[in-house]
Amino acid sequence: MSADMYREMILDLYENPLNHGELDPCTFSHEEDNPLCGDVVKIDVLLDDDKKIKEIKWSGDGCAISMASASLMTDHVKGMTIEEVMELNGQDAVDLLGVSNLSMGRVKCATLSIKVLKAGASAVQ
Amino acid sequence: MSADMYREMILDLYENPLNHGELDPCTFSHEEDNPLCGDVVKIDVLLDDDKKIKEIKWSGDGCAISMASASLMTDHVKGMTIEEVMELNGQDAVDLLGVSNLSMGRVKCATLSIKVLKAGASAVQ
Amino acid sequence: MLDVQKVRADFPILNVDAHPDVPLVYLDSAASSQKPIQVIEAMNSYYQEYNANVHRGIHRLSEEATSVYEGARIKVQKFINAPSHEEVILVRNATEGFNLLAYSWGGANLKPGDEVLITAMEHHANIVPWQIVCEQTGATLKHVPFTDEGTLDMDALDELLTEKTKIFSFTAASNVLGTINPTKELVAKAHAVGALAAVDGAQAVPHANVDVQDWNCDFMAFSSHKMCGPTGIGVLYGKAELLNAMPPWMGGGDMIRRVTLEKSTYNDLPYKFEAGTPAIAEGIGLGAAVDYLNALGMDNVHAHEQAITSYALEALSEVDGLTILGPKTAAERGGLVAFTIDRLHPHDIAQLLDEDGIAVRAGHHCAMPMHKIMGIGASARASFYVHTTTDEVDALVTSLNRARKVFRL
Amino acid sequence: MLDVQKVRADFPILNVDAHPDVPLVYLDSAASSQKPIQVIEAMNSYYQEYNANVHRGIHRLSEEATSVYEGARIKVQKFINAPSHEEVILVRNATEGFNLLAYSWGGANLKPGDEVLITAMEHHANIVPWQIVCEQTGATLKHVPFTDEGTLDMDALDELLTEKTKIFSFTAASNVLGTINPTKELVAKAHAVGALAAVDGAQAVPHANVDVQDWNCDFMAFSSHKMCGPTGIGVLYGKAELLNAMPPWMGGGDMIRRVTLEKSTYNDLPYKFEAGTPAIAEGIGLGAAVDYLNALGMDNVHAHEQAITSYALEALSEVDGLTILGPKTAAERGGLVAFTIDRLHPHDIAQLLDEDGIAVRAGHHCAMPMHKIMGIGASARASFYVHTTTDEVDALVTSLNRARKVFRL
Ligand SMILES: Cc1ncc(COP(=O)(O)O)c(C=O)c1O
Ligand SMILES: Cc1ncc(COP(=O)(O)O)c(C=O)c1O
Repeated sequence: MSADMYREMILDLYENPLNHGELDPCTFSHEEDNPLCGDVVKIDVLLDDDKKIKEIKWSGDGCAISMASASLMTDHVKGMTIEEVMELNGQDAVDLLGVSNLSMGRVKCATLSIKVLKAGASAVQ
Repeated sequence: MSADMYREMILDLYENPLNHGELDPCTFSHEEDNPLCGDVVKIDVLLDDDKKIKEIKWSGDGCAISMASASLMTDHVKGMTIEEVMELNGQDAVDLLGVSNLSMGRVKCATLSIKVLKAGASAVQ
Repeated sequence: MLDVQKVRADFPILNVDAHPDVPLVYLDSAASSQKPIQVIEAMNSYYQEYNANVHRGIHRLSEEATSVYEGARIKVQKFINAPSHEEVILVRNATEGFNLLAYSWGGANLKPGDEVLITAMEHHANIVPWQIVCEQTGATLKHVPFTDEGTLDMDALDELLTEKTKIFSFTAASNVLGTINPTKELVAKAHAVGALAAVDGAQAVPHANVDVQDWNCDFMAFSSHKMCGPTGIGVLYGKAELLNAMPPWMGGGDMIRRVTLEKSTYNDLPYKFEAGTPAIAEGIGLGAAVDYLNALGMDNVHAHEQAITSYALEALSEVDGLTILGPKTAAERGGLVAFTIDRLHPHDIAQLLDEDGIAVRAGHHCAMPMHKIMGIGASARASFYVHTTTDEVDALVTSLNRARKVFRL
Repeated sequence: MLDVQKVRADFPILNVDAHPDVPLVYLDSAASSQKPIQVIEAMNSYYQEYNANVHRGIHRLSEEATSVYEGARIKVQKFINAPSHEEVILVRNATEGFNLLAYSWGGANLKPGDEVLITAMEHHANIVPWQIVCEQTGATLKHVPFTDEGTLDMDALDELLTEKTKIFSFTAASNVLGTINPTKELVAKAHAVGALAAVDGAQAVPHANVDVQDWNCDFMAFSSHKMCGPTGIGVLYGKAELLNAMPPWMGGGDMIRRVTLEKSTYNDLPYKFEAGTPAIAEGIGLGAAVDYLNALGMDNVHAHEQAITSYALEALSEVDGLTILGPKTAAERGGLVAFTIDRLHPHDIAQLLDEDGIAVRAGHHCAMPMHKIMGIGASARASFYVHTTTDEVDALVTSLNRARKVFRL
C-alpha cells in the first residue's frame, strides 16, 4: 500500500511544498482544522479584478497526505474563478493526489484544504 | 409455587384484612409507595403514654402479598415500643408471611408496610 | 404475511424454558423485545473481529468499526426516512432523547409565559424531562386529556394549542392504552399555531412503517431495545435546521472541533450531541435490527400484530371480570393489551402467569398519571411481537382463568 | 505474574489478521480495550437466555435480568471498594459521568466567584463539561500546569487551590503523558481548602487496584470499554451524602418515586440518576469484565504493564528521531507511551504501522490543550494491556524503523 500512498511525488511535496507561506495583503484568508485529528490548514487568496485567483498560499500542520494535498490543490486552482472553485469537491482533491486506496479517515486529510478554500471562498462569493 | 405463595391464610387476609382503616386522632401517620410498581400503604398509629403502640390501622392499595403483609405486620406490632419497632427488618415481614420463595421484586411488596411504619416511627423517635 | 414459525427460529430465547419443563411464552415485548440471532451475531462479530474505538483511528480495526457503526446510522436514517444521517443522534434510549431535547432545545428556547403541551397518556420519559425544564425556565406544562375510549380529546387539544404553545410532545402510540394517535394530524395542528412537534416513537417505530417526512414532525425519540436491537442505544431524530440551532448538551471528546483550556468550539451534526466513546457495539446491533425488520417487512410486522391483537381482544373478553384498557378494536391500536381483573391485583396476575411460563408486565408501566386518571393503581399488560402466536394468546387466557381459580373467584 | 499466552487465548480477536496474512498487533488498548470471551459470553447468555427489562418485571426473565444486572453493580462497587452499591451510578461512559457531575452538582452548587480547578493534562471529558457549567453558573475554570517532565506542577497547584476552589477535578493517570498522578495526596490537598475532589479514573481503574476509600475522593468516573468490558456503559462513583444532596439530572422512568402531571418525586440512589431502560446487557458485561480482571489479579495486571512499559521505553529510545512524551521511567507511568518522530507526522506513522498490522492511535487523543502546551499538533501512542507481549513491542520498533525508511529518513 505504501507504494501507492507514500510514493515519491507525495514525499517530495511533503519535504518541498508548493505555494507554502502567507499572503499579505490578501482578498480572503481562512483556517480550519480536522476536529478528529488536529490537522490545520490556513489558505490566503488574492483575487484579480476578474475575481480569478491570482495568488494563493497555504500554511498549516498535518500529515504527508494533507500537506501534499494542500500543495497540489493550491497549484490546481490558480487562475480559477470563485465559481469554478465552488464546483470542486472532495473527489477532485483525492484525484489530484492520485492515491486510490484512501480509507474514510484519511480522505478527510486529503480533502481538508479544498474544504478550507471553499469555506473561505463562499464568504466572498 | 402458588401452593405456598397464595395459600389460604394470605388469600383470607386479602379478602378480610386485619386492622384496615384509618385513625383520627393519631400520633403519627405515614404513607409511602413502592416506586417500581405503584403499591401504596398508609399507616396510622396511636401511642399510649408509655410510647407503646396502642392502636394501629392501615389503608392502601396493592397485591395480595403487600396487603396480607400489612395485616400481619400491624397485628404483630401492637403493644410494641417505638424502639422495638425500629429493630424490625424486612426479614421479619417475610417471616410473618411464611412464604419461602419470594423473588427480589416481590420481597419489596412484602416489606412495604414495615418500611412505611419505620419511616413514620423514626419521625417521632 | 409473516411465517411465524420461521421467525421464531431466529430467536434463541424461544427455545429456553421459563421454569424447568415450563416453556417460555414471552408477552412482554413492549417492555423490551427479544433479539434475533442476527443481531446478537452482529455484535459478536464486532467484539471478536474488529473491536476498536471509532472516528479517530487510522488502523484497520478502527476504520472498519467506524464504517460499520456509521453505516448503522444510515440504516436508521432510511428506516424512518429521515432526510439526512446528520439528523440521527444516537443516545442511550428514548428517555435520553427527550432529556436532550428538553435540556438543549427547551433550555435555550423556553421562558416564562411559554407553554409545553404533552398528553395525559405519556410515558414518564415524555413527562419528567419537561417538568424539570419548565421548572428551570419558568415555562408552563399543560396536558391534553384522553376520552373514556382511550383516545386523545381532540376538542380539548384544539383549546390547549395556542400561540403560547412552543412545543407539543406526544406519543405516536400509547404503551398502556395501545392507542395509535393520529400523528400526522397532531403535528399539523401543532405547526398551525407555530409550535414544534416532538413524537415519542418508542411504541411506534418497532411496529409499523414510520416516515418522519410524511409526519413532518420536528423531533422523534425511540429505543433500540424495543425493536429487536440491543439495550444501551436509542435515537433522537431532529430536523437539521433545529438541531443546528440548538446548543450542545453533554461535553467531551468527539463533540468538539477545537478545545483550549478556556473555550471550546463544537463539531458538526450529529457529533455535536454525541460526547465520548459511543455505544459502538450497540449501534452496530441496532443497524442489524433494522436489517432484520426490513427483511421481514414492516407492513408484514404490522399486519401480524394487528391479527394477533384482534385475536387477543376477542379471547380476553371471555375472561370473567376482565376489563380491557383503551380502544376496543385492533385497528385503532398497537400490539398490546393492558387489562385489569376484578379482585385480582395485577402483580398477583403476573406472578401466577409466571408459574405457567407466561411473561407479562404488571404495574403502572411508567405511566402513573394515566393510571391515576383511570382510577387504578396498576394494570397487567400482554404485548406481542413478530414471534407471537395465537397459541400463546390461548395459553394466556387459560392461565388467567387458572389465576382466578387460585384466588377463589 | 500473568501467563500472557494463557491470557491471549481468552481474546478471540487476537486470532484475527489485521490484513490478509498480516497478524494483528493491537497496541491501542487505551482508546478501547479488547474483550475476553468471558465478557462476550456473559452478554450472549443474557440475550439468549434471560433477556428482559429490569426492575419492574415479576416474571422469571425479568427477575433474573434484574438480579444479574444489580449483581454487576455490586461487583463494580467491590472492585473500586466503594462503601455501598448505591454510590455506583451506571452511565454510558466516563464522559457522561463528568457531565452528570457538572450539570447536577455544578448546576446546584456553583456561583460567580467560585472556582473549578482542573489540570492542563485532562482529557476533553474532564474539560468541556466544566467549561459549559462554568459558563452557565458564572464560576471560573482554572487549571494546574504540568512540568517539562510531564508531572503536575505542585507549586502551582498549591497556589491555585484556595478557598474559592469548590471542586478539583483531575485525572489519576494521563492518557497521553502516561503520568500517574499522586491521587491520594491531591485529594487531601483539595479537602484541605474545603474543595471536593473528583477523579478521572478512565486510565486508572483498568490498570491497577483502585480504592476510592483509600483515595477518599468524592467522585470518580470511568468507562467499561477500556477495562475489558463492553461499550455503552460506564460508572460515576460518588459519596452517598453528596449524591443524595444533588438534584436529579435526566428525568424519566425508573428514576421517579411518584409522577403526577404536575410534579414528580424522585427515587432513591442509585436510581435517582438512572432514567429509562438501562444498558442491561452492558451492565452484565461490565460485571463479567470485573470478574475477569479479578481472576487475573489487579496486582498482576499492573506488574505486567509496568514490565512491558519498561521494555517499550527502552526499545523506543533506540529509534532515531523519536521523542517520548511524559515521564522517563515506567515506575511513574501507566501502560502507554506516546511519542513523536522528527519529520514523520503521527498520522503517517499510524498508517505505515497499520500496513504491518500494528494498531496504534495518532492524533490529539482528545487532549488538545496538552498537545498545544507541548507545541505539537498530534502524537502517536502505543498502549498496552494484559495480552501485550515484548514481541509485539519489538514488532512496533521494527515497523517504526521501516516507516522512517519509507519517508527517506
Ligand atoms: C483519561 C481519560 N478520561 C476520559 C476518557 C473518556 O472516556 P469515554 O470516551 O469512554 O467517555 C478517556 C478515554 O478516551 C480518557 O483516556
Ligand atoms: C411510549 C414509551 N415512551 C418511552 C419509553 C421509554 O423507553 P426507554 O426506557 O427505552 O427510554 C417507553 C418504554 O418503556 C415507552 O413505552
